[in-house]
Amino acid sequence: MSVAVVRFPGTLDHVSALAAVTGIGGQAQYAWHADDELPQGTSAVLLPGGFSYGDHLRPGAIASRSPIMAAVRRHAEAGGRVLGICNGFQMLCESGLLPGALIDNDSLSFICHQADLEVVDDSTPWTGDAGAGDTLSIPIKHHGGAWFGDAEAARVVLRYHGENPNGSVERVAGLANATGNVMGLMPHPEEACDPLLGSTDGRALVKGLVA
Amino acid sequence: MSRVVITDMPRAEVLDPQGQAVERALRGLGFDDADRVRVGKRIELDIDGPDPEGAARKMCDALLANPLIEDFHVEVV
Amino acid sequence: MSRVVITDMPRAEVLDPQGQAVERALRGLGFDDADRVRVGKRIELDIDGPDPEGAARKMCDALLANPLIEDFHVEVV
Amino acid sequence: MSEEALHRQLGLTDDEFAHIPELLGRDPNEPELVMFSLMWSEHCSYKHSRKLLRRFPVESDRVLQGPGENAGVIDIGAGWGLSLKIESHNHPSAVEPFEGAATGVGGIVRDILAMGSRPIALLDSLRFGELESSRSKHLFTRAVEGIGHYGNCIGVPTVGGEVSFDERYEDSCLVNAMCVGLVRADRILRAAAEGPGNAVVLIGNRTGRDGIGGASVLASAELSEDEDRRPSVQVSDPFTERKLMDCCLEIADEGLFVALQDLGAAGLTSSASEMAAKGGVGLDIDLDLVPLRETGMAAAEILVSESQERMLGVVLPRDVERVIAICERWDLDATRIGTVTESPNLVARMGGEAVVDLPAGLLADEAPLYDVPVEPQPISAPLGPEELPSEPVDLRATWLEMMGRPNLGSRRWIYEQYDHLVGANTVVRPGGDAAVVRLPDGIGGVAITTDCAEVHCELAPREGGMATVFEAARNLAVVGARPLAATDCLNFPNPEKGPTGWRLTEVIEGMSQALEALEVPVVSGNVSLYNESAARRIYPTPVVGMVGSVDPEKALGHAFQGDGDAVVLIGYGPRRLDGSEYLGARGCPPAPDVASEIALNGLLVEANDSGLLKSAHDVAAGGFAVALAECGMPGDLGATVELDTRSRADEALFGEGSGWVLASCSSENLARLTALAPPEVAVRHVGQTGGDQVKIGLPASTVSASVTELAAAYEAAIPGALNEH
Ligand SMILES: Nc1ncnc2c1ncn2[C@@H]1O[C@H](COP(=O)(O)OP(=O)(O)O)[C@@H](O)[C@H]1O
Ligand SMILES: [Mg+2]
Repeated sequence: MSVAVVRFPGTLDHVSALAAVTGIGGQAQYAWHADDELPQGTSAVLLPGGFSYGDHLRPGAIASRSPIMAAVRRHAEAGGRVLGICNGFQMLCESGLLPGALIDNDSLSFICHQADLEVVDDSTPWTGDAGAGDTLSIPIKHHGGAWFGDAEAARVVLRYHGENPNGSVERVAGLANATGNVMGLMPHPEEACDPLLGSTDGRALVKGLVA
Repeated sequence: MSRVVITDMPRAEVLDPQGQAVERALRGLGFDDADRVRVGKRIELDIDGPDPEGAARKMCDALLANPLIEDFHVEVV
Repeated sequence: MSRVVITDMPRAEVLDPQGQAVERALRGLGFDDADRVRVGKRIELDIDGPDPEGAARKMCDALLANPLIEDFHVEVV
Repeated sequence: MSEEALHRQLGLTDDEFAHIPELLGRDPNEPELVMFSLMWSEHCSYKHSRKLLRRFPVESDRVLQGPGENAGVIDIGAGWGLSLKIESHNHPSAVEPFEGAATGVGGIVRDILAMGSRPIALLDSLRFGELESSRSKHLFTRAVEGIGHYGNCIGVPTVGGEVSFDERYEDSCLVNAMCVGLVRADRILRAAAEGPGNAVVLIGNRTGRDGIGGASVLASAELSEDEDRRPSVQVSDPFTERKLMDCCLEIADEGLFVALQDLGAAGLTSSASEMAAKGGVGLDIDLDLVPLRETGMAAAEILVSESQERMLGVVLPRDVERVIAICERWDLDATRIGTVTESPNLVARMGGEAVVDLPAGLLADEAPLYDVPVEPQPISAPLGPEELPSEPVDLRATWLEMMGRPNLGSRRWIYEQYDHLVGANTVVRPGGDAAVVRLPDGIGGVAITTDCAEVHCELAPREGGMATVFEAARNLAVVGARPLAATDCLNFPNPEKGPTGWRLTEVIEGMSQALEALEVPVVSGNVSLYNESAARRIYPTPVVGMVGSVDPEKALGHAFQGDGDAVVLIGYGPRRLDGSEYLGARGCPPAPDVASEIALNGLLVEANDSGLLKSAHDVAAGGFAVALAECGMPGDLGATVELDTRSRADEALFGEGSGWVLASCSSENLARLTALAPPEVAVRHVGQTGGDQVKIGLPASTVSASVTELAAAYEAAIPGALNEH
């Protein structure tokens, strides 16, 4: 039973993502984009952040067509859990596993700062003990993080609290598929798992992979 | 072998932050007569084979365009 | 009022990392016949006035194109 | 085109040109002449500064690698080394700020990578003209975007830096980038080629006509309008750089590199000749094997192309296949282009013929060295009372105006465009003094800063050099760190003209004295000369990057932590308006005092180790009033302080001195903190934290502003300057 942390060329956050999983007592191992299968014993999949393929064409576009993503799709369709963080979220939208698309921030600038996220839907496995209306403090760091799509039809799990940092429709920060087993978000929970870094609110999301 | 041009523009209902920013910047520079600016992509490539246009369409479907947010157009030059 | 299309491509001698990445990705998806991929920008806008082409060129010089690394082309449609 | 004309066009003097046949025993052919011109350029040979750089202290028992390699390495214990290096990319950034700054980051990262180190942090030190100028606005915004683009995309956090704006940089902006990396002390890689018969492998991007003669020729002459000098611009490719990092570190992990070197200025010419010269061997390279992006490239073009994102490795013949396989796994081109040879010659072949064949050492080590004119210049005197402007009537308005100056206001607009968190190790984030990055395996943390007191260096170069070093050390001390090593980037005008040569010498002397006192060795550095135009000469700008060790659990921030803590002013010496941000580059700022600086830093680190401090922040540009506001704003906490002073009010509020720090501690710890103070340093309890106002009581008046309005001015400083036309 272990979380597969998938690496693509240009993936940046695999080390911190893996550490976040092991930090809450989970097991994790890397998977490689060019492989056709997830590693033996994979119980959940984490698509970490970064600039896979340099964000060329559209962020996540090239990675979402990698061989490993067919295996991720099979895993998701069989009900397995998948968490996409930042670039991983972009891949999930590009591959159609989550609805909508992520376009450039309305500022057209990269933004990096701590953000407050409001829990909108507390019924997925991804927000732990937090209830609807609670806020989580988790950093955001992205250039193309504005979610575009039909927010009414989507299962929105997290919304930016206060000012909209990037122009996302309905301030969407993260959402799940209808069955709740696939979750994507632009903020970086793996960087909010250690009190030394200022917040441990990210653990709830990481726990969704091992619960 | 043919040179193929694929244009890929944000769909009308999609926010186009880049287009908006360019429009604002142009106005700021005194180009008050610029309006409805959209910024998209232009991809040029050589395609070898009997049906370059068909091949290009397949590439768009497989990778180059995201139909949720972009309209694409293929032209063989 | 005219609709003007500006195309802005990386200059031939300049590295085009995006084109390079797209080319590799297309090959990876089995499109072996794609070659010499370049990715640039396409800007569409309305220009009001007697000389839309001239105005567009001015906009390119002032803002839209970076002549050090890009070649641009203006067309009134 | 005559040969004569060619060598001059290439930037060689007649004397230098005449010296080549003496060394070579024959006339150089054309590609060789091009190679000499680049390798003997200021940028590659340091011909006007090399002698002066010998002054820097470079030794300590912690130095694993001093100056002379791609980066320096310092022992940080537990079997690990920390690599560091700073470098300028000033001229390319002036031509195309986005790509120039981005490729500057790429270049410094490859220097760290060449040591076999994993890059863990980036910093940027920037200087531009005033933001009223639209050109400076453009250069600044695009350079910041370029730095962010590159650093963000390669996943190395940009954790700090500095920026200031002054008319002196209007024509010659400065873009310096620093990188810090981590390497196992027994796995440090070096550039010296070894082992005749070993293979030379080129890894990374294909070679095009990028920046031919660019960085080196361009960076060695004053920037003119001369279009011909403009190289074809290098476009940054951070995606390839990230693959290069992952791939080279994987190869290094398997122990497959005999030597490694990045391709920077002068491309293959400099990397090959330096690798050969350092190893006392030769390299035989077949240019037909170099993967090209363009057709019809001449031998000289291939040899000097500055295409980015390339590394040159030496590997054992039996490992070549394995190395290439690892590169393929990373979608990177890797090609065996040559062989290490016994002879000391660098040989380049094309079409089977040797088009270049000359001793590598002539290129790498035999450039002529020059002395710079060092005619001593008078140093300005401190301003007398009659030379100062009259005191402002409304001190509060002046304070708020100062808070909103681009030189003093918040840098948030910059660092929020940089991913300063990637890697999940940034313990002290940008916005205060030094950044603190946690190291892996529980081996501690590193504090990193860049600093420069350029106005001080202009007014009194020796003291300015000292002040620069001490400011860097103090920025480490306020986060609780002990300094370990320094790297420096000497940005100066033309050393052959005016007082620059003397200033360069004096600045280096001052820096060296301070470094010696701190026992901090310089392990790497870079020099950028000729930063002047017909109209303007930059200030002497010797940017110092310094690293220190700190327990990340104890790292201190600059922000006040709660109500009712004691506010303490710690330091020595006067604070004056001379050379301050308030007054400008006039007069003579107070000189640092070596013993007091050491005592101050010692006190801060000791007090923090003993858990006595809640926050600390150095009093730098803008003086006491600006520093106090900076401590209050992050936690939205006011303070009430009294300054018992005989100075005029504006001097007490905005005067700048050398060693002053604003700290806070619980009232219970105040007595212990005071008792720790050595005789050289005063510890003054000046007030308490709390409330929503920052109130400064002076003998004759009280100045007060709310944290909210101070923050509004502070946060609007850069965005405001950029938006107004
Ligand atoms: N160009 C920059 N890039 C990144 N961070 C910066 C830059 N300029 C300033 N900073 C950060 O902003 C903070 C304040 O900068 P500065 O006022 O220059 O500090 P100091 O007075 O300590 O030298 C520091 O954390 C610094 O690292
Ligand atoms: Mg400071």
